[in-house]
Amino acid sequence: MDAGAAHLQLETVQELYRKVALIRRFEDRVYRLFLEGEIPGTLHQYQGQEAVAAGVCSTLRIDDWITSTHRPHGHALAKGVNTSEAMAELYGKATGCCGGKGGSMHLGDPAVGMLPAIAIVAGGNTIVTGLGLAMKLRKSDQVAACFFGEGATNEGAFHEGLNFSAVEQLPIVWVCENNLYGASTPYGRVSLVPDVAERAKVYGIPSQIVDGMDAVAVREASAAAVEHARNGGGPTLLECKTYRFTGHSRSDARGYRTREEEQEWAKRDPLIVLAARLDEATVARLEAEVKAELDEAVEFARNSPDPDPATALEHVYA
Amino acid sequence: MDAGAAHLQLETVQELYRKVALIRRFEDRVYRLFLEGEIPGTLHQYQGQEAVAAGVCSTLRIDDWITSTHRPHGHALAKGVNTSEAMAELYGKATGCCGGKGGSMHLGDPAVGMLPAIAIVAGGNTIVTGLGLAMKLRKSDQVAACFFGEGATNEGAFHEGLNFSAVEQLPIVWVCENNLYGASTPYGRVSLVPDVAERAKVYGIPSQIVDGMDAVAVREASAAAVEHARNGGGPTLLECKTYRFTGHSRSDARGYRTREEEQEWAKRDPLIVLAARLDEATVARLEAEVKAELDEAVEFARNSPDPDPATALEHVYA
Amino acid sequence: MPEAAVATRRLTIAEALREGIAEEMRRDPEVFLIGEDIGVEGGFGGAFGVYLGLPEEFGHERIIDTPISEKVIAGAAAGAAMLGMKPIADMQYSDFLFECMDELVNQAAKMRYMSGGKVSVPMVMRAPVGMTLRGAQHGQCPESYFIHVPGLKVVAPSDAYHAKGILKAAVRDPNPVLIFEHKLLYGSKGREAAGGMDLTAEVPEEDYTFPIGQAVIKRAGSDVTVVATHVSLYRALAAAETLTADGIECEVIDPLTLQPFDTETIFGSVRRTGRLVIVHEDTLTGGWGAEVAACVADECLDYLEAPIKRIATLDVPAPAAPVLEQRILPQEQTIVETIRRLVG
Amino acid sequence: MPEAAVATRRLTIAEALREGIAEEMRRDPEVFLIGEDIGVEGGFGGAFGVYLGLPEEFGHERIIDTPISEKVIAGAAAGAAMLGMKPIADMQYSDFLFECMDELVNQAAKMRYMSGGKVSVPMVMRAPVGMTLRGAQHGQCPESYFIHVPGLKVVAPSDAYHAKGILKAAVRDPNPVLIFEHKLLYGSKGREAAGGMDLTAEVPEEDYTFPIGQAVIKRAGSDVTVVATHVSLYRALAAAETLTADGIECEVIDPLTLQPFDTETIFGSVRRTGRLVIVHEDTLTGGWGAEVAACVADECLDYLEAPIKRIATLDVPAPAAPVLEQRILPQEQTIVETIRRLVG
Ligand SMILES: Cc1ncc(C[n+]2csc(CCOP(=O)(O)OP(=O)(O)O)c2C)c(N)n1
Ligand SMILES: Cc1ncc(C[n+]2csc(CCOP(=O)(O)OP(=O)(O)O)c2C)c(N)n1
Ligand SMILES: [Mg+2]
Ligand SMILES: [Mg+2]
Repeated sequence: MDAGAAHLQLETVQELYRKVALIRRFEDRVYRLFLEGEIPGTLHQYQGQEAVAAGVCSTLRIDDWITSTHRPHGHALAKGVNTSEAMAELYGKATGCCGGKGGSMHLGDPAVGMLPAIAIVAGGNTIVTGLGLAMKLRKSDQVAACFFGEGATNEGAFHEGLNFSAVEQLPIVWVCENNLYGASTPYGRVSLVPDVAERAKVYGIPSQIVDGMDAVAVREASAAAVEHARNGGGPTLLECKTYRFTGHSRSDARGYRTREEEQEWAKRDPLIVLAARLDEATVARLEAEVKAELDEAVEFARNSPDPDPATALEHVYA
Repeated sequence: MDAGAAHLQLETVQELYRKVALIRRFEDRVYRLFLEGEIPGTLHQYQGQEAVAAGVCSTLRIDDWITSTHRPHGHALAKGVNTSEAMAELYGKATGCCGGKGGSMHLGDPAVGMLPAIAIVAGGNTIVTGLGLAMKLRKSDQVAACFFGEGATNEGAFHEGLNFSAVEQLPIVWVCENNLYGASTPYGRVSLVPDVAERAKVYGIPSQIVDGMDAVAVREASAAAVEHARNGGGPTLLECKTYRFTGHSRSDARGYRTREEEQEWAKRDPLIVLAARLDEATVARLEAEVKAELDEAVEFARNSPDPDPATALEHVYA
Repeated sequence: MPEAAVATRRLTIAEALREGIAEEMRRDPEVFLIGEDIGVEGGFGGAFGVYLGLPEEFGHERIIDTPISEKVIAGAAAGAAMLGMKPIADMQYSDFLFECMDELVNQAAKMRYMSGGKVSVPMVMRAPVGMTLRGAQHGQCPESYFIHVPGLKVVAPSDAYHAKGILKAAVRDPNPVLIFEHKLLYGSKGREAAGGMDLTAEVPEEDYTFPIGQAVIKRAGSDVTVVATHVSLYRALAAAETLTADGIECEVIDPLTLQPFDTETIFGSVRRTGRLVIVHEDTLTGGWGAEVAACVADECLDYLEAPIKRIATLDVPAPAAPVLEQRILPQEQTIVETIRRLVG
Repeated sequence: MPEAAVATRRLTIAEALREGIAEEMRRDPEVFLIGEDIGVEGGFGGAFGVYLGLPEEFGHERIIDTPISEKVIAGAAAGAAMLGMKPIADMQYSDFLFECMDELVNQAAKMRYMSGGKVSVPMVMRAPVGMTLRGAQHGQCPESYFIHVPGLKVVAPSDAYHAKGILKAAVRDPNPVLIFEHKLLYGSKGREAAGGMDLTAEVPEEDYTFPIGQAVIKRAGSDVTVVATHVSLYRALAAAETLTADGIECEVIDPLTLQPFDTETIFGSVRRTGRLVIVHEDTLTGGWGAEVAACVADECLDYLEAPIKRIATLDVPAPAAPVLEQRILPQEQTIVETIRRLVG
């Protein structure tokens, strides 16, 4: 690798670290604020899986699109939803990215190429085919990425979406975040074939298993898949093996998995994996930047007004 | 093969011929009666595919169950629905197997192990898992067979049903009748992978491609799958390559396929394939039996009363 | 005004829809078609032939034949609409809408709201309804499920002029619109089954739209207001003719749009006539007639001189046998007798 | 008579349902449970903990944890029921029912009819409803869609006694029954959010069922009939208390079953009070309140002294922000004011 490439590479790792840290610290902060009663509703958090969102979204342009799930905070921050507006949305404030109407499970912002997240498991898997179809019909070189969990692969929507994307050769990157569990259910209990990547083959879709704890590995796999889609090569499925460090939702005692398993995965924390490629000073600087961004976001959210109740009646129809 | 086995084999072929002929002559007769205005509604006919229903059902007991599709006449006759009652049902008569309430697309009779056919494409593919589950929970040695077209394999229900049957190791035989078209649509346009059998593999379900024009071949494959299921071995998928000799429904001019293709398949007519294994006298005798059965069925249907209009209000609730 | 346009051609609904689709595709390159068996060469042009001839003009890129995957049809239409395209999706029979309820109810209908108004979903879904001796899974009229979904618009045109006009309005509408059409009203084939009425209507050559949300008074009258759609509308009109012999003048209204409902036209009529009869082929309980009755019972109670009557398909699945189907469908004779009792 | 039974225990709805399920599983080996995350070791016992402890008694054979496949949950339940088993299926949130509408509407509901009465479908589907700050796809009350499906029964219990009794009746019913329960009423957690009311009820130790199709007059009164379910029922009861200060006596009715609806109890009450207010958390247009209003406007018109009023969630998807959610929900204050205007 020549000096230029090495520099580029270093910048990329820094950028990835910054995103992963932003998501991690955001989620940890949000959890505290939720426990303290500042954030209403419920939470499905993303700690542990940050490398997937950060790696994939680092290969997308702002005019590329993503769909997301009930666990969307990481996808939103990675795709570039404004951190303060994301936080305000969790607070249910008027300044939130969805004006307080979406909430945690529907974070998103079309301005940066993210549909409000879809909280129906695999719900995004049919919608994304429409994004891909629009791109194809318009002969644009945009790409759509669809995030979904391994649990979603047992929904009919997974099947219909993949098959249609193959038949129409849509510019879609299917990103499965296989974190081993769907709510309390281990994937091994609901699928005899452990690798989701296998499932892509019967649609004629190329697939790849990726280390979902390593943002650089995710980025590399995603870059190739995005490039392939952008050039008219059709869909790819990436199965990112990952782990959520938290419960399924905020009230989950995680009795269905062992602390040992959790500790094993904790060793592969995406922050550790990336930090190993950076020096301490850089990490400290990036963390400080992230902290400042989050302080600002919480301030912004706190100081934002509630939505005017009258707006509850707006935006049903145009 | 010793003499006893040969005799058995011969009886089997005769029985298969009889069933295939019964279905073929039934369908041809029904078509004429429909054109003459005696039979109301619409028709999806089974000519050409008879070997599949006859072969599979010849391996099932009366207390085994099948689910069927919008194209159910052949399945019904093969499973043992009374020919006269099936005919009367097409006529919309009170003596029909569903009292006139089901009609062509919902033929069936639980007394012989056939649910009223389900005319929603792949609709049977989730329902059948419940049949299999009941058998498993009751520790009975019954088996359920689910008939569906290749077009149904692109529905979400196909996917959910197969996966669940694998995970629960249900006693189900999945019988795909791949007749190359779903209505006007060639399978090659809606699936990049031409063999449905391939699709079973990602669920961990064994599968096999079968000559769907040869009732003996279907019978052999089905016998093994049924045996496997009966012994607790779980589901199997049989992909029977076949062809419908008629249009999709009664008003189809078949402009989407060539006359040459039709002629090629006509050479492999399941009646011809079976007749080659029998002597002419036997064939003539079987055909005569079938004709008598059908004459009686038509007489029965014609002479049966219409349902009492008041019964329209019955059977919504128990 | 569309009514003033010179209109000498008579078209069937199928012809009018085809023309409307073609005009919108010419006008706006973002309009495209998606569904099962709609454009296959040598195929049917959709289950009721509405798309015949369109692939020749527009090619297969804008006429997308899908796998049998209703979730994808609705989901892809919704997704493409979210990026601003104008899909016209096709459901072969409206009974199959139950296979893509999530995409319609949870996604297409709610996306604008969930996004705080940032995302539009300008999609159209066409779905044929009505009993035609095909049994329980090919004869439903599921309009009423969808009037209950905030975010969706629901229309149900009954003649060629309004079918074309409202389809074109739907394509240009920034919201998801479901168009329910009755199988027996498409064209000449249905004529006989629908009672021999003329199913063509004058359709102008000029570009026009008919507004979503506007009812049409098909026949003025002073004694009773009758609200009906599709085949039931023609039955109501025939009943109205019959009743003139009794000296009863019916005001027959085609609501055309079921959501948002043109309550003003209905209220105005009921305030004049003092009586309301609603007729629909959808089953009775929880049908859209209940909503109309409830609104009138709230807003026009003091004007009512008689109970509000609903005539609908009886609360049973569609049977296959002709005598049974006839027994459960709302019949002209029932309309006549009900109105006689109301007014008498 | 259940009312006469010695009943000293107070249970939450979750506890009562759990007990009812266990009793039915003990009584009949053909009863089994099926759904997502219902029996996983170390798991949640279902999204609202109703199944906690059941695997210990009944094992995993009769408590089937499915993949995330709602079509299979509904389809397998329906299929097993067609062979005579008695499945109790679980939908984590009723919003997900839109993923299995075909299985419920086209298959389970119609199979008896299509078969000419030969096939029964004795399945139960439980589905939690209600807004709890989770946004558009986790807060719906979709009861009304299902009252429109001939062949389905729909119940919506609001307290532990009736929840257990009607669940047990549903398990023994030969028809498919959907049980809608409100998330805020399950137990202590919901108490605060539901306005601090006591959410336990006396539940006898003895085996009892409560009949499907029978409404309960929760509070007798002479001035106005109020029909409400779930949280809205408690709001209506609170409003009734408030209104006694105005000298207004409300008769508050819990219909309990939405299909088949106990119209006789409602008609009887309206004929006495002359006024009807319906309250539900489902959205207004096309909600089950419309059907009740329509029936009353047909059968009781001459008794009505005031317009029929419906108070419901406003016609919008569920928003996430607390102030917005509160804005659209039917509030006690609105009930009070509406009734004051009606009676005043
Ligand atoms: C259609 C549907 N079914 C069930 C649920 C409830 N639910 C929410 S998340 C979840 C588990 C999802 O698992 P997976 O897809 O692996 O995503 P993960 O939570 O692991 O990120 C379930 C069952 C839902 N939201 N939508
Ligand atoms: C859910 C659903 N979608 C569409 C249809 C309309 N339809 C009836 S048969 C058919 C083609 C089915 O093809 P296939 O499964 O291959 O069966 P075949 O007709 O070839 O026997 C279609 C699209 C339907 N009945 N149900
Ligand atoms: Mg997971
Ligand atoms: Mg086929």
